[in-house]
Amino acid sequence: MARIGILLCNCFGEIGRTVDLKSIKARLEADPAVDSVTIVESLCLPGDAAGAHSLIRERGMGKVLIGACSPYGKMEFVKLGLAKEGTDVRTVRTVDLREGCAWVHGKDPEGATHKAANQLDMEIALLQNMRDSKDIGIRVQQEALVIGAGPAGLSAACGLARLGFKTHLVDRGSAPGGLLNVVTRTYPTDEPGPEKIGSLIKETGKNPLIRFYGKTKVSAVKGYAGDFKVSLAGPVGNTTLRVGAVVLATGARILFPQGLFGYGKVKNVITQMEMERRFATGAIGCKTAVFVQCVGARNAERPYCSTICCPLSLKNAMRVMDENPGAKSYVLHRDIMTPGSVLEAYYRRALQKGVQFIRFDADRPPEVRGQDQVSGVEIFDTISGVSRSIETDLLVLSTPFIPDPEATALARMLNIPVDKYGFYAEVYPIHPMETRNDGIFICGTARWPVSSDQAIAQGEAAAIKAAALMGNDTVSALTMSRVPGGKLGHAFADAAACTGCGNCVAVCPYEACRLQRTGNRSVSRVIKVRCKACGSCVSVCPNGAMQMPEQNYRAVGEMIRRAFREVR
Amino acid sequence: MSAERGNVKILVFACRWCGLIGADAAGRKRIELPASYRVIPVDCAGYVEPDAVIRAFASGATGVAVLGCHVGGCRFNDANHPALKRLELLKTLLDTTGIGGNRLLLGFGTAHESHQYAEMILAFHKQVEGLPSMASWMTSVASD
Amino acid sequence: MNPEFIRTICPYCGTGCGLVLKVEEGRVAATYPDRENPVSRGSLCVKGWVAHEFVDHPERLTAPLLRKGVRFEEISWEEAIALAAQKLKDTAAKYGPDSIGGLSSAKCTNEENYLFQKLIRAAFKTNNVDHCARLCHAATTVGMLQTLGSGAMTNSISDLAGADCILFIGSNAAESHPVLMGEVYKALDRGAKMIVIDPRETPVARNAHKLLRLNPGTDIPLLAGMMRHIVDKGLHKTDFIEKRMENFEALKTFLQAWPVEKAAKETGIDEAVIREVAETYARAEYAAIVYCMGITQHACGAANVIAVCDLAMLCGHVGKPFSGIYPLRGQNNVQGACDMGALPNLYPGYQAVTDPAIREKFQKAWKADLSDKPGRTVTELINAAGKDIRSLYIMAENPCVSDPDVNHVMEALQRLDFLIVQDIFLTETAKFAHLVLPGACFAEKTGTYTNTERRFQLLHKAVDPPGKAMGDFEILCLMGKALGLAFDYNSPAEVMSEYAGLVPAYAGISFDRLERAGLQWPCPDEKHPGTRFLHGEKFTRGLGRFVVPDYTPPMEKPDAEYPYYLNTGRVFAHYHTGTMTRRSPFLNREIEDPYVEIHPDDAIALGVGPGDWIRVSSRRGSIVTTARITDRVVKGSIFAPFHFTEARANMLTNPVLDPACKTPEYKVCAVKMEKDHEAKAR
Amino acid sequence: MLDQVKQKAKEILEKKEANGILGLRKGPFDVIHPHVFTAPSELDALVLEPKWLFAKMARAILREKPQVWRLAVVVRGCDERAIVELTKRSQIDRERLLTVGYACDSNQAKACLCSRPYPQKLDAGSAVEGVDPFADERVRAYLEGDAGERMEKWAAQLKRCIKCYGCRNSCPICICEPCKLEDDVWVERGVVPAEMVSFHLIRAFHLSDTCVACGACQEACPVGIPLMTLQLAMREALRKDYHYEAGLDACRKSPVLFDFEKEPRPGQAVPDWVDSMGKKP
Repeated sequence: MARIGILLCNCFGEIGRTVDLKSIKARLEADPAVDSVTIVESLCLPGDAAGAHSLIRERGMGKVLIGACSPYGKMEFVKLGLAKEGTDVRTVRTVDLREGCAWVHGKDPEGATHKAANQLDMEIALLQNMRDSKDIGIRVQQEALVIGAGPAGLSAACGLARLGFKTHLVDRGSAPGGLLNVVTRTYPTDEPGPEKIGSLIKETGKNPLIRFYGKTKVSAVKGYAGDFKVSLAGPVGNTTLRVGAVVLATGARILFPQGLFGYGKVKNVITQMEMERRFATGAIGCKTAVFVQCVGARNAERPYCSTICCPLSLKNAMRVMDENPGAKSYVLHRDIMTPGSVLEAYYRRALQKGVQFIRFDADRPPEVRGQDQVSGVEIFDTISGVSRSIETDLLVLSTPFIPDPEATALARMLNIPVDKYGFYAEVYPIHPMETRNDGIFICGTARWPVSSDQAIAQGEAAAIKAAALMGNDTVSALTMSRVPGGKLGHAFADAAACTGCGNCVAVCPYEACRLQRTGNRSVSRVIKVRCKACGSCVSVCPNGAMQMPEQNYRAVGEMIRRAFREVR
Repeated sequence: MSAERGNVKILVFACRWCGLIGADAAGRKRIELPASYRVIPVDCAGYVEPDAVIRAFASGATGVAVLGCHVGGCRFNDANHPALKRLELLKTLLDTTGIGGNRLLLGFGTAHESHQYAEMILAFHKQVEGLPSMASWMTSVASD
Repeated sequence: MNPEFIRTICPYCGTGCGLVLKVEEGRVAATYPDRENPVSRGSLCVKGWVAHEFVDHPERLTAPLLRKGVRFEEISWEEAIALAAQKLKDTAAKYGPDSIGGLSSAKCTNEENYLFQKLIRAAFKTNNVDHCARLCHAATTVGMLQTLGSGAMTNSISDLAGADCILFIGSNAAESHPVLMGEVYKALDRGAKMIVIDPRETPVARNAHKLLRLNPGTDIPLLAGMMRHIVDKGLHKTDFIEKRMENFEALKTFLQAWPVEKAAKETGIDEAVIREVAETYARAEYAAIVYCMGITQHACGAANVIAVCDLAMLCGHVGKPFSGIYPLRGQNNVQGACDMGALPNLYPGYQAVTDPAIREKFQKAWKADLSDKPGRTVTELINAAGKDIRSLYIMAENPCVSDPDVNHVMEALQRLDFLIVQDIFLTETAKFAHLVLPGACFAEKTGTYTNTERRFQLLHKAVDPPGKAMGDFEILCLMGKALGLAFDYNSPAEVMSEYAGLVPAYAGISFDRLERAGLQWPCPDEKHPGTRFLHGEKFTRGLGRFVVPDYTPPMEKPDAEYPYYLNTGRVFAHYHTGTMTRRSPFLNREIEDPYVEIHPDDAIALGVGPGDWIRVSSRRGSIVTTARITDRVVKGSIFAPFHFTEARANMLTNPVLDPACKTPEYKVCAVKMEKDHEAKAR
Repeated sequence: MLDQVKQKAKEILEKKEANGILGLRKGPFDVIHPHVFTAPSELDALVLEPKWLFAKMARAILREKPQVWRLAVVVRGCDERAIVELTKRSQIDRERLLTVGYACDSNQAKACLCSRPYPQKLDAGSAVEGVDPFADERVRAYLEGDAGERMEKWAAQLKRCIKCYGCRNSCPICICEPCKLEDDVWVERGVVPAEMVSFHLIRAFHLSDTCVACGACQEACPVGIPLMTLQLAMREALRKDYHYEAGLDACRKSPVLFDFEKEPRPGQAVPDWVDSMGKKP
């Protein structure tokens, strides 16, 4: 067995001042498993790495143990240095002698020394027993699937296509465009919706790498990052694809305010979408338009702000005034949400244009007058503190985005979590486009209500992420991890020992364990790509059949035994 | 019945996303702690096998601490939930046998700051100090 | 095809636990505890649980083997039997009957033992038949015959549960008779006091209220001191002594020589403790003494036993339930082998060969002319091998591992004209044989074992012996016929009825009464329910007799050259010479390597760490073994299990014999140790 | 009751619902042993006593028989629960196994301190009231009182262990091969009493969420260690925290295998941080 070389860093006395490195050197060299112990002044200065590497090579150290500062100190850096020099850092382990011993036990040199010796001794046991996980490479399919052809989906698809990946764009509607198809004018530029994404739609038509599937739904997704097997059900029948990455741009629905503010009973009480359709069919004649914000939003049931309704109302309020000279627009709001310089300027423009803003309280909402036809609203203005009554012949309700049940069902199929409202949840704030399930990316309103511009931006972001995955034609299972420096390894089930109890299958947070029937019994199998090396399966395996080779139970057991022993 | 005083041996399983960071920070701040504990870094509290905790007690540890992330904040998609459940069940067993669940410290999301880590170790050290000796459970130790 | 389930008895220690063997396609697939067995009541020790593992071991002997130079050749049974008979006849003719010797076996059934001793005695007119009881409980037989009149355990195992005070002397029952400890713990849970006298802190000792770690071989001083204190305090049962005992004065005078102070000095145990223990034992209403090899395997073993008996009788703790004296039999049928007269001085049922009337009875029954002079014991047979003893017939014994100073044994065996070994494996002893006869193991025979509480228990044949191997019963019948004896028995049951007719104490015992619960002898007639405890109305010898134990200190004491005491014994996972357990994967994994227990201080002095290989040597030999560092042995003495053929503790032991019973002093000898560096490479 | 069982078994064989009935049989020399009855005529030899758990044996039989072969097992409450646990661990294919359940009498229940002395599917006899183990003073003696004393009490018991592995061998649920108790990483080999902390706690904890409280371990223990008492508190904790009891529902796996979303603690909020010493961060 490869013998272990040990480097002890004195850190210019920071360690040696408290920890008696010489006595530790003497003690450790008595261990037959140890090749040599070398005390150095530093490891992190220019040239140190080269020195250490040449030492390692000339002594022919099979495995290297470094006693220096904590992993959060310079160690990662030192390892990088060694790697550059050509040392195989997978067999290099480090022990924290500075933060963990010298500094935290500064007043107890003896205790610190004993602890340091034990910690090194434990790590020796680990090095002796550690095995390497067999890594596997997955052929990455050089095609991508984008679900949803709204602004986000379109930009994702185009983004991928521009990067040279064949992209399958699926939508349940017959044509691409999504909600923007019905928006004749978009804020803040007032350019018509279809035009805004027109270029993207054109591109999807032109670019041979993009294939659009209209009136099509995803019926099944199997496999894992780099190699998903997707089945589509569409007018042309069922298709199956193999793709490397999946981008979810399934969008959202807009709340239907049934029963609110007389909607459905009283004529001319409409939603923003109906408003857009009216614009589309031509100008709408009305003397006064009253917009009510936050209908069914920012309440107990839906505490969130849908972010687009305020600009939307500004836009339509101004448009009413443009198209009907002399007409008035009122926006009844709880707070006007126009973040960013552009939207704030847009708000000022509306003010100058004479759009009137009246703030009301959630517990004193406006009341609608009129039996079959809306005639006006009563509203208590919280700013002036007086009740006002406004004559109007059009009442527009701003309702929020809500998750699309179909999208939520899709999430369940793909084993990705949704937040408490039903929008797709990112795996971690610092990985906004990624999901728990590697190779599946999210963007647009499906993950959070956003404006079309943001949706487009996110679509491109998702495209880049997907491209990064598909960038190389094989990916190693070991790098399939968000853990910096790759994951520890991946779990390995010893088929001979496995009793097939299924504990690992139940506990695995990534559905990486599967029970496989072999003859008259079933044994566990690990899908290496999915495994993130959290070790849950190891700790529930009743007889140690499931192991993490890099830190297997023999190693841990021996570490525990050595934790407090007198190092002879 | 003698107490563990002077025989405190604490084995710390520290999740590298939480406990280990705390340990590191405590060191940087030069907080002085009793040198009565040893640390085994793990990638996730979910990796800590109850059997390993038991093995630690069998090998002479008088206290075991498992330091993991917030229950909601596991880097491994809530792998620390079942870990917590298991270890709490183990506490029950330790209590049954009189060894005492209070020899097993569970710190999930409570040791990622230097002072928190220091407080934890210190308080646990004191707590273990006061516990009755486990000598009678050690097969290798003579009883009389 | 459904498996069969066969009830039988465990082949290991003398407790006699009940097994149920699961038999599938003619092989024993598993062992279950027998819930109906009155002794073990559905539990077993680790050896019992895997008792089936060695049965179909590939190394089992499957055909008679004849030595050709250095190798063995398979021969037919006809040849083998004819040859064996011829060789023995020749030897007898050439050197006289007493040049033949036989070692019977405590592993074989009562019937086989009866046949074996009958064969030797009737065919050759010699009493040179003995077995390994000589190495364990001969001292008991001798000692207890003098004091009580019977060498058997006075009470039943179940009685232990009712005792108020249990005194263990030199017994590590927790490892060598594990299941029996259950009864002891029942007593403890009832509040009984448990006192252990042992130099070593054995697993038994760890459960004791008091542990007396006396200097090796100083049992008599300790017991004397206790008795002295009891008499001084007037705690002895006067009425009992008057009514049932004799020779009390002699004991009293003897005790004058042993004031407690002196005892304390000799034994190294605190006076107060001796006094306390003595009183606890004397004051208890029911008190039992459990003893084992720690008492018997000494140069003064018989005297030790006598001292134990004296103590028990002094306090009247004999002849009633829940009390008495428990010499724990080591082998599953060592009791039976003694009962069946596999002893050089006794016929079946402890009837002296020197008694003309008795010899007359046996001559008539066996239609043969029998020798009147006691034969040689195991140790004497071996010593005389190649000299007065020219041919030896060994049935299922392994002196090359079990006897003291095995180097000497091996030389002796090589000097023999003809050596027949009958066994189930090619044991260390069999390797020296001229003729090897393949016998059968416990699972392959019908018959009876008698456990340590005198209980006849029934074995049922579960499977056939491997290959051409044959049941020892059948082999003996063939041998008998070949030697011109009327050995035409159809079944062991017939043999039993024969000896039941010759021994009054077994008169009422027959196979059909033994199913399930068995019977404890004495059982004088068919109606008799068996005897739970002996010496109830009167002692077997009439009056109980106080005998004066004469104390001889250990023959070999540590000195400058050999500074450590060596103590030998058993471990829980292995059994005797390891013939069976070392071939049982489960047990052998539990303890793979030989080891000695060394005190931490000594270890440091020697620079030896746990698991290091060390060389242990005595004046007789040396072994290489591993070190276990533990404070269960006292500083200056070490403990070595004797199961390991690669490191036979009996290479070291001292062959000095107790003059009275010829039992060797296994428990004490002087050794030295050094770290073994070349062995480290292994 | 015996006749009811025989009747039911007979029907099963005649209706060909199963190819064999696993039960106890009074064999030659009155040895009572497990037996697979394949012909109704055999069933006269069927007996119910003594208590014998078949779960493990049923598993072995089903494994060696062809897939089409079906087995019916004569079970008491604990045995049925054991079978459920093995089914959960995909050791037994429930499609191929049916049970003939019969109730234990009150004496048996008392002897086992059994809280459910009857199977859920009761075919013979009438269920009797269960026993509350915690009411028994022999149990309470080991669960109540000062921790230090309790530690000594248990030590005194476990010190008696002769490492016969009987507790494991007789457990209807221990099926691991190899077993951690034989592995020197976990339990030092070759010493008695068996390493007390590791041997007994590992054994006990492996059964924490699986033990069906049949008491087989305790019955097999030669030195009378109250092994079942070790499990009771953990069983109770699971019942309290998660309304979970081993051996009742083959479709519900142990709650300790899942996060708080899938297996919440009814009536208890999920803590966002944990400090078992009770101090806030």
